[in-house]
Amino acid sequence: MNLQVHLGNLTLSNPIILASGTAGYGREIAPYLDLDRVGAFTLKGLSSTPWVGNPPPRIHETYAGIMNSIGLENKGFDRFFREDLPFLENFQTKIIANIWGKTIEEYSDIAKKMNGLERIDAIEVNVSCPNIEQGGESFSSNGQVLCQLIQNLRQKIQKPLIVKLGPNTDDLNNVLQFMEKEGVDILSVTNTFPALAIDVENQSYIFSRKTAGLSGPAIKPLALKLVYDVIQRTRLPIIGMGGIMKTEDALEYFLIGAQAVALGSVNLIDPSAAVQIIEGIKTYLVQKNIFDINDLIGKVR
Amino acid sequence: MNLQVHLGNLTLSNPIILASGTAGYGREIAPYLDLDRVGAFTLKGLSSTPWVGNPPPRIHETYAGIMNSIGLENKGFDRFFREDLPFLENFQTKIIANIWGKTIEEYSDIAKKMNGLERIDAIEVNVSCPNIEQGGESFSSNGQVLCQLIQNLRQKIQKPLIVKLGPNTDDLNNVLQFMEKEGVDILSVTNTFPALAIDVENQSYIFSRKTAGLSGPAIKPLALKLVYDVIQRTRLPIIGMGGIMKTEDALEYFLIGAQAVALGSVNLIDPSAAVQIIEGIKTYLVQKNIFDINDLIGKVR
Amino acid sequence: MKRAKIVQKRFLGTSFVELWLEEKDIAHLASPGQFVMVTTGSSYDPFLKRPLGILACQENQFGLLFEIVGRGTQILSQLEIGDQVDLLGPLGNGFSLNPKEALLIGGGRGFVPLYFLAQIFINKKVPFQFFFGIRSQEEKVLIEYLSQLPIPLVISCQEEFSGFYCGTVLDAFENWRQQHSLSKSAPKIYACGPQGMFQTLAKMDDIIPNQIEVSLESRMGCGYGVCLSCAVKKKGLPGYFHVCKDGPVFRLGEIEL
Amino acid sequence: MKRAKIVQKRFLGTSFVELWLEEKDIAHLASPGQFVMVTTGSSYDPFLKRPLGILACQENQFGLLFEIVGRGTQILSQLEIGDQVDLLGPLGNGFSLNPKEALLIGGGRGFVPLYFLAQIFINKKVPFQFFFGIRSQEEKVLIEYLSQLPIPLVISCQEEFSGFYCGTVLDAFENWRQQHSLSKSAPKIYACGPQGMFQTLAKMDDIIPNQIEVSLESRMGCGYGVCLSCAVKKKGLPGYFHVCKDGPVFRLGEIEL
Ligand SMILES: Cc1cc2nc3c(=O)[nH]c(=O)nc-3n(C[C@H](O)[C@H](O)[C@H](O)COP(=O)(O)OP(=O)(O)OC[C@H]3O[C@@H](n4cnc5c(N)ncnc54)[C@H](O)[C@@H]3O)c2cc1C
Ligand SMILES: Cc1cc2nc3c(=O)[nH]c(=O)nc-3n(C[C@H](O)[C@H](O)[C@H](O)COP(=O)(O)OP(=O)(O)OC[C@H]3O[C@@H](n4cnc5c(N)ncnc54)[C@H](O)[C@@H]3O)c2cc1C
Ligand SMILES: Cc1cc2nc3c(=O)[nH]c(=O)nc-3n(C[C@H](O)[C@H](O)[C@H](O)COP(=O)(O)O)c2cc1C
Ligand SMILES: Cc1cc2nc3c(=O)[nH]c(=O)nc-3n(C[C@H](O)[C@H](O)[C@H](O)COP(=O)(O)O)c2cc1C
Ligand code: FES
Ligand code: FES
Repeated sequence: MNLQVHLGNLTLSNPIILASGTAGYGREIAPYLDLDRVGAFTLKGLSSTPWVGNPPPRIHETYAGIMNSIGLENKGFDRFFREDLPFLENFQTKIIANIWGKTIEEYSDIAKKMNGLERIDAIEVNVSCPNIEQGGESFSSNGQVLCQLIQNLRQKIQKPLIVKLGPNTDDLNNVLQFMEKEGVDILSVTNTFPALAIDVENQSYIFSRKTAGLSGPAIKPLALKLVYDVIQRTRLPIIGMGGIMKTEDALEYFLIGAQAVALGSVNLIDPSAAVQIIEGIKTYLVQKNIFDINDLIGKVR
Repeated sequence: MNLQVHLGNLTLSNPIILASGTAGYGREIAPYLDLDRVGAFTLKGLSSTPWVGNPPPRIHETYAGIMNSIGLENKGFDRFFREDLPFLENFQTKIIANIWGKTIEEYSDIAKKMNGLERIDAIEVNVSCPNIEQGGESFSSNGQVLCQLIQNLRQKIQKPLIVKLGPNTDDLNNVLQFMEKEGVDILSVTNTFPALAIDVENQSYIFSRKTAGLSGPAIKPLALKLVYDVIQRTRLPIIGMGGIMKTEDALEYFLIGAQAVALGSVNLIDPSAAVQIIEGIKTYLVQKNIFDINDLIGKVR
Repeated sequence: MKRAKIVQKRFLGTSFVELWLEEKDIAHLASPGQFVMVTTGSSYDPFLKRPLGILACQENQFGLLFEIVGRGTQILSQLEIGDQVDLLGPLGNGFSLNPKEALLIGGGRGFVPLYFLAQIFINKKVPFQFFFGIRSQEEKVLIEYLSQLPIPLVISCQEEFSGFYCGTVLDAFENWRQQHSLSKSAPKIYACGPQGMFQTLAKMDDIIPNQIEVSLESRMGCGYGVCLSCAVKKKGLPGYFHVCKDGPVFRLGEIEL
Repeated sequence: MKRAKIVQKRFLGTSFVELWLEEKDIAHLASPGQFVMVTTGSSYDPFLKRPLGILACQENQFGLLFEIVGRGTQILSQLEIGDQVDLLGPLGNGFSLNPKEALLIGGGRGFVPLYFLAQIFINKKVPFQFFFGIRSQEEKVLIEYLSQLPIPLVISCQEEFSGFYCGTVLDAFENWRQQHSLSKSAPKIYACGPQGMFQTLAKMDDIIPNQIEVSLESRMGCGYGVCLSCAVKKKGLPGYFHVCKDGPVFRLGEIEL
């Protein structure tokens, strides 16, 4: 049976990836999951310098979902380099660095640093981050700025470049065209959905920043639709994600054409979910008499 | 205690409305719920002539949500007039007619008919309908067409005019401005979210039209965000809806500024939910020492 | 909405469960072919209630018998005696109850409404024959279950195993028809089973689809007529019936399968 | 992930539940102050696991004791003996276990990790005093529960009712301090309770917040350090600790309340 997939020049031993922000920097989840079993492991989003993130509460449970407002807290490149990178040298699994910045310059900076690390196999750019030069709106809310950012990063990054889109990308068609032209290698779809929650007891917003990102099972049918929409408009390979809990959820993404999928929120409630899903996919392929997972990808047209 | 709310020139005895498509034409839900207890009752979407709707399956369960592809099946105005209107004469509750068409002309037609009925208190225009003159895209996916439609209908409708938006309204800011200028009375936000589901067993789309509309608890944090976004941009009164299951959900909508809320999917699993929610709101107001529900509306800024 | 307490529970094999619930109104009003919508719990995942046919009624109690096929029925199978469930019902239109003579044809879990019907016919002394087919030995428990009723049973199984006719229930029915000359006023046929069974039945010789009553399954949102989810195509006419309101019992001739 | 079977269950009054679960590893490894993340069922609504402190361990079993405050704990309270739950643990860093002398201060359900600690101290023959405060008579069941241990207890209740000191647990503690001259090597203080209790404690006279160990609650996504939800502000430093990894036991002086 073949589970190997090629996303442009990035080859994964199987198409199950751990999504950024839901598996730490590796050490935290390693006691529960053999990292070499997954196709790739995405690091929690890193910026060049440490970032403290948002005040609590940072998480709120909704019907079959969670809203998070972690605010991109991270230890910064240097501490990652010292504290976590050595641990990651023990594994063969592909490692994707997820990066962000508050300015194009900050993005460039972390991109260059990550690009220089041998252990990092690909770089995923989170573009759903507040752009302080544009008054705090997300980079993805302005197609032109987004294209600028991507062009800039492509020059700095020789490793496979993954752009991670959110649900409200401005001017999506043009941005997709631009990315193909500039040589972006892979797209990740999708980041969390902007959402709101009110504390009715205290008559206030739950989160200090009012809105927060919705993820988990609740969003699956919406994320799947988004991935589908993007697939219709580009030939770039896609890592699909959003609400995957079980084998069947992952299969839905493959069937509409995602070359790989990432697991996010499910890791919070079951750190070994990835292995069960990989095993579930094997069982399904056997049942359906399919030898190569690539024959499944995009089968539903 | 006062639960009466005024949405422009439409006055409701309480701010709980039954959403279109989830309570039939009244007779179906009446055995389970005293229609005079709710602030208003919205009829299943009607067109001028009968419409058969989509082939089955028409409903699919997702994590804490449902996708529906009813395809706007309805008996048409004439049968409604004969079979259901007489029954509705037995009630005092406000009745909102939900209307749609495949062309502006079809919309006009049903609008005029509904406008002529004394028992109908307001007319809600569902603009998330396929526009056959524009190749089947929804009316709300083209801001200009949408404005045209609204202008046309405003001329035909003397009753309070409600426009029901979906999550992907094109050019929202301009459309909102236009609606204020044209004298739209109320907005309903939101219709279902476009979503996708795959049958992994049969390797096919679940629905014959591929996509279908997601509703229910899963969408609540997204719908609340959408209502919030619209409230920031208009002074029109708003009927908020999306995923309301319990009193607390309704209160979230009031607190961010919705003047009324509508219950949709919850009616499917509990036809008397509205009464429990109304009672729950009363209890909450007593606890919080609030005499008038209007003092709650928009309290969280 | 009604609240009923589970007063009896029993597994039949590993994939069928019989539950008895206490709810006076349903127990007194229900008629064979009608169903209830049962919640799967207080969570919103799964969200919808599940339609289940009524198996029998006794005093203030009614029975359900279901197959565990997915998440909802799995959760229902974990209910215990003493637990309470929310439900709506009795819903839909049942079978006609006054034939001169009747033939009941049930496939798998489709025997549930026919079991109820058979009890009524026993009481009313309507002569009838019950054809019951199972796919495999695993469903043998259903045969044992059905054998509790003092009725003439013709059993078939699609897997070969001792004692029973080997084939589909319609094969068995056809076989029986050839051996018995039907009375002049041909007996009324009632059927419930998988889609394929209805399709084959409609095409059999000497069958008048409009005289056959069938009980359909379909995906349901509400079960009481508001959501229009449960569409089944009308035969020879534009548009759809709605299984929960117009059915679940239809004449075989009026629906497109 | 671990799977544990419920082997004992008991309601304390109407809003507290004691559960005993069989899971060898947790029972053998857990230390006072550590916690487990427990699923509320197989549904995704509610979605997250719930953090609960470990009450005690015995052979292959460990105990939990929780207050029913919302949906998750409501569901957990419905678990029955024989049911299985998925969980992660033992998680976090517990209390230091080798003081010369100790004072334990618990408010409401906050007594749980201290109960475990007290048992260890009894075994290790560490002298200690246990201060326990409840808000109202309804929590009296907890006093009875705690009285099972052969320990010196000072009880307080914010509602007046016979026999106990009337006031907060810190009032009772202050009162006791004034009556007893503390030994030269002042006893180590361990505390667990609501936020307000910690805030007051930090401001009391002759208290060195950095020598007090407190066990915090916070909203948790994962409980094992990946999601960064459980942030609590560092005192005098930029940034946050993470309760699940850096705690839940902290020195009172290092956190902003
Ligand atoms: C009027 C009526 C009466 C019924 N009476 C009985 C009964 O007495 N005993 C009994 O065992 N079952 C009965 N059923 C069927 C029963 O409702 C379904 O098996 C049940 O809803 C499945 O729920 P689930 O969550 O376990 O399965 P799901 O996880 O929802 O689905 C499991 C599988 O069944 C398919 N499926 C689900 N619902 C339906 C449906 N309504 N129609 C066709 N395919 C479906 C799904 O696609 C999937 O492949 C009846 C159905 C109707 C409409
Ligand atoms: C390390 C740790 C150990 C704990 N040990 C125990 C224990 O031994 N016994 C016990 O009874 N409880 C303990 N708790 C608290 C327990 O986790 C919560 O009471 C529980 O998660 C609430 O879940 P729910 O679904 O019932 O409530 P929800 O419906 O989630 O919430 C009910 C109310 O509590 C608030 N809330 C929810 N979670 C938290 C939280 N983590 N912190 C503050 N407020 C919250 C909500 O805003 C709401 O007002 C512990 C918490 C932590 C972090
Ligand atoms: C707690 C949490 C933290 C996250 N942090 C990041 C992050 O640092 N960078 C990023 O690109 N996405 C981040 N995400 C988004 C996830 O990677 C993923 O895109 C999203 O959660 C949707 O997938 P899911 O529904 O499976 O969780 C985070 C999500 C969660 C729940
Ligand atoms: C089965 C079903 C049928 C619906 N039919 C209509 C309709 O005819 N017209 C309309 O404007 N909205 C229709 N809706 C949308 C609802 O009125 C409501 O806007 C949406 O379901 C969101 O609310 P909810 O999450 O509470 O269900 C329908 C929704 C459902 C679930
Ligand atoms: S199931 Fe809703 S109308 Fe039949
Ligand atoms: S709860 Fe996830 S990091 Fe602490």
